[in-house]
Amino acid sequence: MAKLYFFQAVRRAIEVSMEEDETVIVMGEDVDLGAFGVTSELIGRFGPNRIRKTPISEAVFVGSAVGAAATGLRPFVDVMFSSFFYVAMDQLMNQAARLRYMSGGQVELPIVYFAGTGPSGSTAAQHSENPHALMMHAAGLKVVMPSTPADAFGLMMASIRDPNPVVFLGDLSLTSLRSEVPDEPYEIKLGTADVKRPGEDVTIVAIASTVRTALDLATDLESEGISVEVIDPRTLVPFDWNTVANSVEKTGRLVVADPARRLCGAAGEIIAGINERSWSSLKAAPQRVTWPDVPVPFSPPLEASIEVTKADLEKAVRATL
Amino acid sequence: MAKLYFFQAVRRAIEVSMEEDETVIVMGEDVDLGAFGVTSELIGRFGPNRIRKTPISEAVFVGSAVGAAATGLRPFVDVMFSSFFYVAMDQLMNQAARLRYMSGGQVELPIVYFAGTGPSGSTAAQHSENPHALMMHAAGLKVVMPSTPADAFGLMMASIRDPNPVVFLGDLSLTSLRSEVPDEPYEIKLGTADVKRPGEDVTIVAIASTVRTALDLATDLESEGISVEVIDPRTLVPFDWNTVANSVEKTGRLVVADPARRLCGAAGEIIAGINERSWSSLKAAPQRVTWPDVPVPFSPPLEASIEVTKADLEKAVRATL
Amino acid sequence: MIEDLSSKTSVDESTMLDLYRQLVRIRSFEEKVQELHKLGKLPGFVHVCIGEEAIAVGTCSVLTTRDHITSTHRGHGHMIAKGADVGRMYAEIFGRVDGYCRGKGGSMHIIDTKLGILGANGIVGGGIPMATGAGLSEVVLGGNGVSVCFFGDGAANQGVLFEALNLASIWKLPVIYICESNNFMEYTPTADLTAGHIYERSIPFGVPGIEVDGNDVLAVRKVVQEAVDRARRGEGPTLIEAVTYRIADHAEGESAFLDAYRPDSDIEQWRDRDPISRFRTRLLSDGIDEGVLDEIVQEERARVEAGVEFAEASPFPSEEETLDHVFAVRGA
Amino acid sequence: MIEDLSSKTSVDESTMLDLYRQLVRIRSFEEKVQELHKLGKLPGFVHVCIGEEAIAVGTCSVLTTRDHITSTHRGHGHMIAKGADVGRMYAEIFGRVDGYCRGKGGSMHIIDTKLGILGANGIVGGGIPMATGAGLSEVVLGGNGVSVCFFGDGAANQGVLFEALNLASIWKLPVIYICESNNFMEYTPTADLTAGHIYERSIPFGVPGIEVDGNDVLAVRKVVQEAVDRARRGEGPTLIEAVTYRIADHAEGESAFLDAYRPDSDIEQWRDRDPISRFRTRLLSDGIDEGVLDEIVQEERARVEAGVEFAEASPFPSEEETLDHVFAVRGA
Ligand SMILES: Cc1ncc(C[n+]2csc(CCOP(=O)(O)OP(=O)(O)O)c2C)c(N)n1
Ligand SMILES: Cc1ncc(C[n+]2csc(CCOP(=O)(O)OP(=O)(O)O)c2C)c(N)n1
Ligand SMILES: [Mg+2]
Ligand SMILES: [Mg+2]
Repeated sequence: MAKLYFFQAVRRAIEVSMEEDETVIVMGEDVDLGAFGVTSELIGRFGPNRIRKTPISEAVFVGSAVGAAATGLRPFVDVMFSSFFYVAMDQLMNQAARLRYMSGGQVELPIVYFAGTGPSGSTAAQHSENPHALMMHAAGLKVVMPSTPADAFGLMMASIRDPNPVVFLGDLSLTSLRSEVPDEPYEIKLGTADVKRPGEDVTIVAIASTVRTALDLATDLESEGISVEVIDPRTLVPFDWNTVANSVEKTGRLVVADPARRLCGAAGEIIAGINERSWSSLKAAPQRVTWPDVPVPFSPPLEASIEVTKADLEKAVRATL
Repeated sequence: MAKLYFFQAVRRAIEVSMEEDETVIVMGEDVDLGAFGVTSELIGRFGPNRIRKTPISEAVFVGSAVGAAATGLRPFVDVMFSSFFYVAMDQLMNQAARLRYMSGGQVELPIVYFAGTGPSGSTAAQHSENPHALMMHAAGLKVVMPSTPADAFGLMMASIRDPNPVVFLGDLSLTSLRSEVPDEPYEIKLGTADVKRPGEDVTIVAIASTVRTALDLATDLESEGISVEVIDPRTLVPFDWNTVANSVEKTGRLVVADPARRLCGAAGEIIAGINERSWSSLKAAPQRVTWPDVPVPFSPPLEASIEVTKADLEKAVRATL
Repeated sequence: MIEDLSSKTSVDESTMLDLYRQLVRIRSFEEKVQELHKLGKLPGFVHVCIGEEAIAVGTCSVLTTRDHITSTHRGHGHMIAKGADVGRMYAEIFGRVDGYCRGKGGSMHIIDTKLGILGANGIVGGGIPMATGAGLSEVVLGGNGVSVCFFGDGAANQGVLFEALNLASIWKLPVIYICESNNFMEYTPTADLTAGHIYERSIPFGVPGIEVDGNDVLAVRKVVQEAVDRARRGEGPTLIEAVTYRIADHAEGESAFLDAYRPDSDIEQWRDRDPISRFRTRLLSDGIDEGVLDEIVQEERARVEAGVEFAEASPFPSEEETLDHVFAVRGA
Repeated sequence: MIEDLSSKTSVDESTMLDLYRQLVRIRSFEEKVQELHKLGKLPGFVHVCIGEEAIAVGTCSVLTTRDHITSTHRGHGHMIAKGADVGRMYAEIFGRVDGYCRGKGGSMHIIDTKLGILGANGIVGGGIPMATGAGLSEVVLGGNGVSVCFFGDGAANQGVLFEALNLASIWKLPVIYICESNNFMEYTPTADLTAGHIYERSIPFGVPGIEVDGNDVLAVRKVVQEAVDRARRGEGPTLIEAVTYRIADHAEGESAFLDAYRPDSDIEQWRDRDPISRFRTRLLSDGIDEGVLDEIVQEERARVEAGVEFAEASPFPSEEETLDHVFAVRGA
């Protein structure tokens, strides 16, 4: 078992997938290097026919993946920063997410749209989006957003093998996270949440980088005798409602941490969904901890101020007790 | 007081605004006619300098409005069908919604992005979106979605006068709705909900076309002695939380009707927001009535099956009682 | 002036008759669509290609089912020319379960992957990247197929076309971009809002740009054949502007809410250049018996009638299908 | 071969010295940025324009503050040439409250509407529509200003450029599209993924496409002046490809995680064509005293030092500002 950085784990899953399936190709800007290293050096191994550097033309390469996938390839598309999805949004929302449905189920579209996502140190408003809520609302896109290298590996394996367009968002604040990843290839089924820490008193559903924050907090609160269960949904579409509902039915308390804006975000969705499923178990108002509804500011203290912090999360947990 | 169709009321507001302010211009495809008549015949009156027919190039004309607004114009941009926003999404999300914030408040961007929205009779998956949730999540866009001709007029007046980008969505299922609009120009402040019908037992927050459905249901239920309050938020950003929270604190019961997909939609948001504000008043689990999470199908019975019906709404209301 | 290629083209008689049959099939199909629309039988938007059939037919006559096409909102002709069954097409347009997409797509979204039809498209320009991607598959997988991207003159102002021309050029993709230059984008003459000539727009990318008489089925066939040959030889993409005219309304039923936006004389003038009558005249002057042609017309009209019957007999999909087909199930 | 325009250009001495001063100011600014980045003092991404200064300076030397520009992620030079104060620029890059955007934008988003700077842009190609819209304002309001859109050679493959060329052509917008053709898009030679010549891409739209030596400040000034004159006369847009070379890294600090992706010899070769030394040589050969030039260099270096001091003395914005500036308040 080797320790891998988060994006190294992603890279390894791509490499393994390219070995096992010749139809897997990589497209994107500078993918010989790979903005976050997820495709670096693959070109030496798989050659320029399968590792395709694209011009800066997101709409056409995001859309080409649809045509390519419908005709025999399994494209892994590196969109680089998730903010750039907007440039290709028609191709993602009106085409990739629609073609199978509109065709009455004729086509499979095995595509992974990968991007680094979220603030990564004052990259400002056009390089810091966390657009997963938009993708969740689309209908037709699976959405994956892991929190550990081991999950990233297993989920990327499953994403590449999935017959549908999968938006795989790699939280850039996990870049420096390094932890063990089993040597033998494995996959993690899309739609399975992971209880990162079992607990009895409060359920925290935490997305991507906020999982670590939640785990930290859980450790802190343990000493006070507050037992926190931390659930990482890992995939947002499909969403593992059962695991979350079961937990809330046990704890009666729900806090959702989401590194994204609030209005119509994933946190609100999870709360509304649990309201529907587990209302009678709820002992207190579910809380959400998110960014405020602002673009991501550049200045370091301002950028820091929008983040989901342990203190915010603690306040939310206490509000449920 | 004349009776106007929904889109006639929109048109009148544009006409009045163009008269009162020379910097108001219209841009879009075939705007001499106007897909839904909102700009029809204005070209005869205001000429081709102010009524600008564009090529089919959504990205550039949506984005040009930003540059034009920053330099002295107040563009009214007709995007035609709201599905087409995706084609211009970078310009909307990364530019229009960001420029003011990124500039530290230097610019005002008085732009109205108008589109017809929602299913309008088997127009299928690429002409039937209701993308308001995405716009709500953006931060930097105001979002207006009225339910009556009179509201449409007053809100369009306010939208054109607003110093910010406003996405104004005209629900196409209101096309045949015709009702009284006061003759004298007036505006309705963005961010003010309207209690369309006062009631005591249950609050229905209904968006756009679902307002009529909710009012119908309220009439039906009256005979049973169930008193329903129907609130139309009218603008989704800014959202009039007070009016909704006050109502829920009175009724203790909340149902949200939203003609849009469920996951990360406006309905979930309103429920999460009211949970936060009025938890202790809630006597039952808030319910939402939305489309299922599917693209909009073409076939008439399938298209009908996704809609928010009175029966769905009634079921939800009864679930809260 | 566009060169007269038709006179220079020799094609064997059975192919000639097949081209005629295809033209007539599409025309009959579309006229029936108009009729059905007037009767209020068709849901949603319907755009017919009357007067533009030669482009679909000439193009698809040099393709095999292994080759792919993407199409537009005005796509019936492309589908039929690519081999689609008129009955299943009507069923789709009616929203019935025997339609190509089980009624989920409708007129603007007919898809049949088995025939290489990757889909009509409701987004103007939306299919351009998809066609480009189908070309990419050929290159990566070492296939010999080509991909044909039909788009309108209005779509020629969507940026994605230029991105595609660049990408197809540098990757030498076997894609033929065919602009159906029918003078209009909705209710506006394309030339009013379109700088220069569309067929020249590929030149800076090193992609041949060719103008052809889109109402001459043999001329279209010839230039597309050349482009397909180039593509199959690995020499990359071609842009073809096929000049035609939209005789029909933009969308059926538009006159209910629109005043006339073009002189009737324009329409009449183009009726004189109707691709089907022109081709018929050519066939007759080639010595083909009028009876043979009339029989084709009868057969195709009958086919269309039978198609409508098939469609009307088909049920709507059951409501449960609304929830199907969002995602494919792995291994299913 | 690009024509040598510089020798044909005559400009008065004070303008010449001003051009030199601007060039030196930008270079000094950027070298300082590199230094500050190495010291770990700069948050976020920083892209400098060393070696490309002549394009910004030549262009902005013929503009007034009434004219607008849009810029790119590599925009410091454009801002300075358009009149931005180096102190407020550093403050922005440091994320301080005295920055042009109160620290909210940073290096990739410097904006000053009073100077006609509509903004740098973090989205490659993102500013192209905005510049086009500023041109539209001139036409609609009957102004006499022009709008200049700087973009990179990598951005020349974004579809929105072509949409803009078409729109600006049909509406005769006073927009000058200036491509800083610096050979690279990030770590890839642009030519590897770009078909044909960028400056020719406007030709099909009837928009003049001009290639110019981007390392020759007088040549740039001359062709931009001509384009601006045409624009002010109502004759519409121009595309200019200013050929230069990115001497600097794509982004500061990249060598920490990247191997070399270009031969040092290329960089050396282009250093020999450095726009500032070339212009200095020209000034000296025109008989300008070396001491005058040295004094300019001293002054500009001092300005930069003072700018950094100003910036470092400026506080960060208070946390409450995070919530400000999402929406403008009407009548405020
Ligand atoms: C992105 C987008 N913008 C606008 C429309 C509305 N629309 C439908 S067809 C059409 C005109 C298309 O013109 P052209 O491409 O020439 O095709 P034609 O109808 O002439 O065959 C327009 C503007 C659309 N469907 N998609
Ligand atoms: C839409 C978009 N795609 C990709 C990027 C990432 N990116 C930043 S700079 C750059 C290269 C731009 O090249 P060019 O336009 O030539 O400008 P240069 O850096 O050479 O000045 C890329 C790909 C981006 N910022 N925006
Ligand atoms: Mg057309
Ligand atoms: Mg470059």
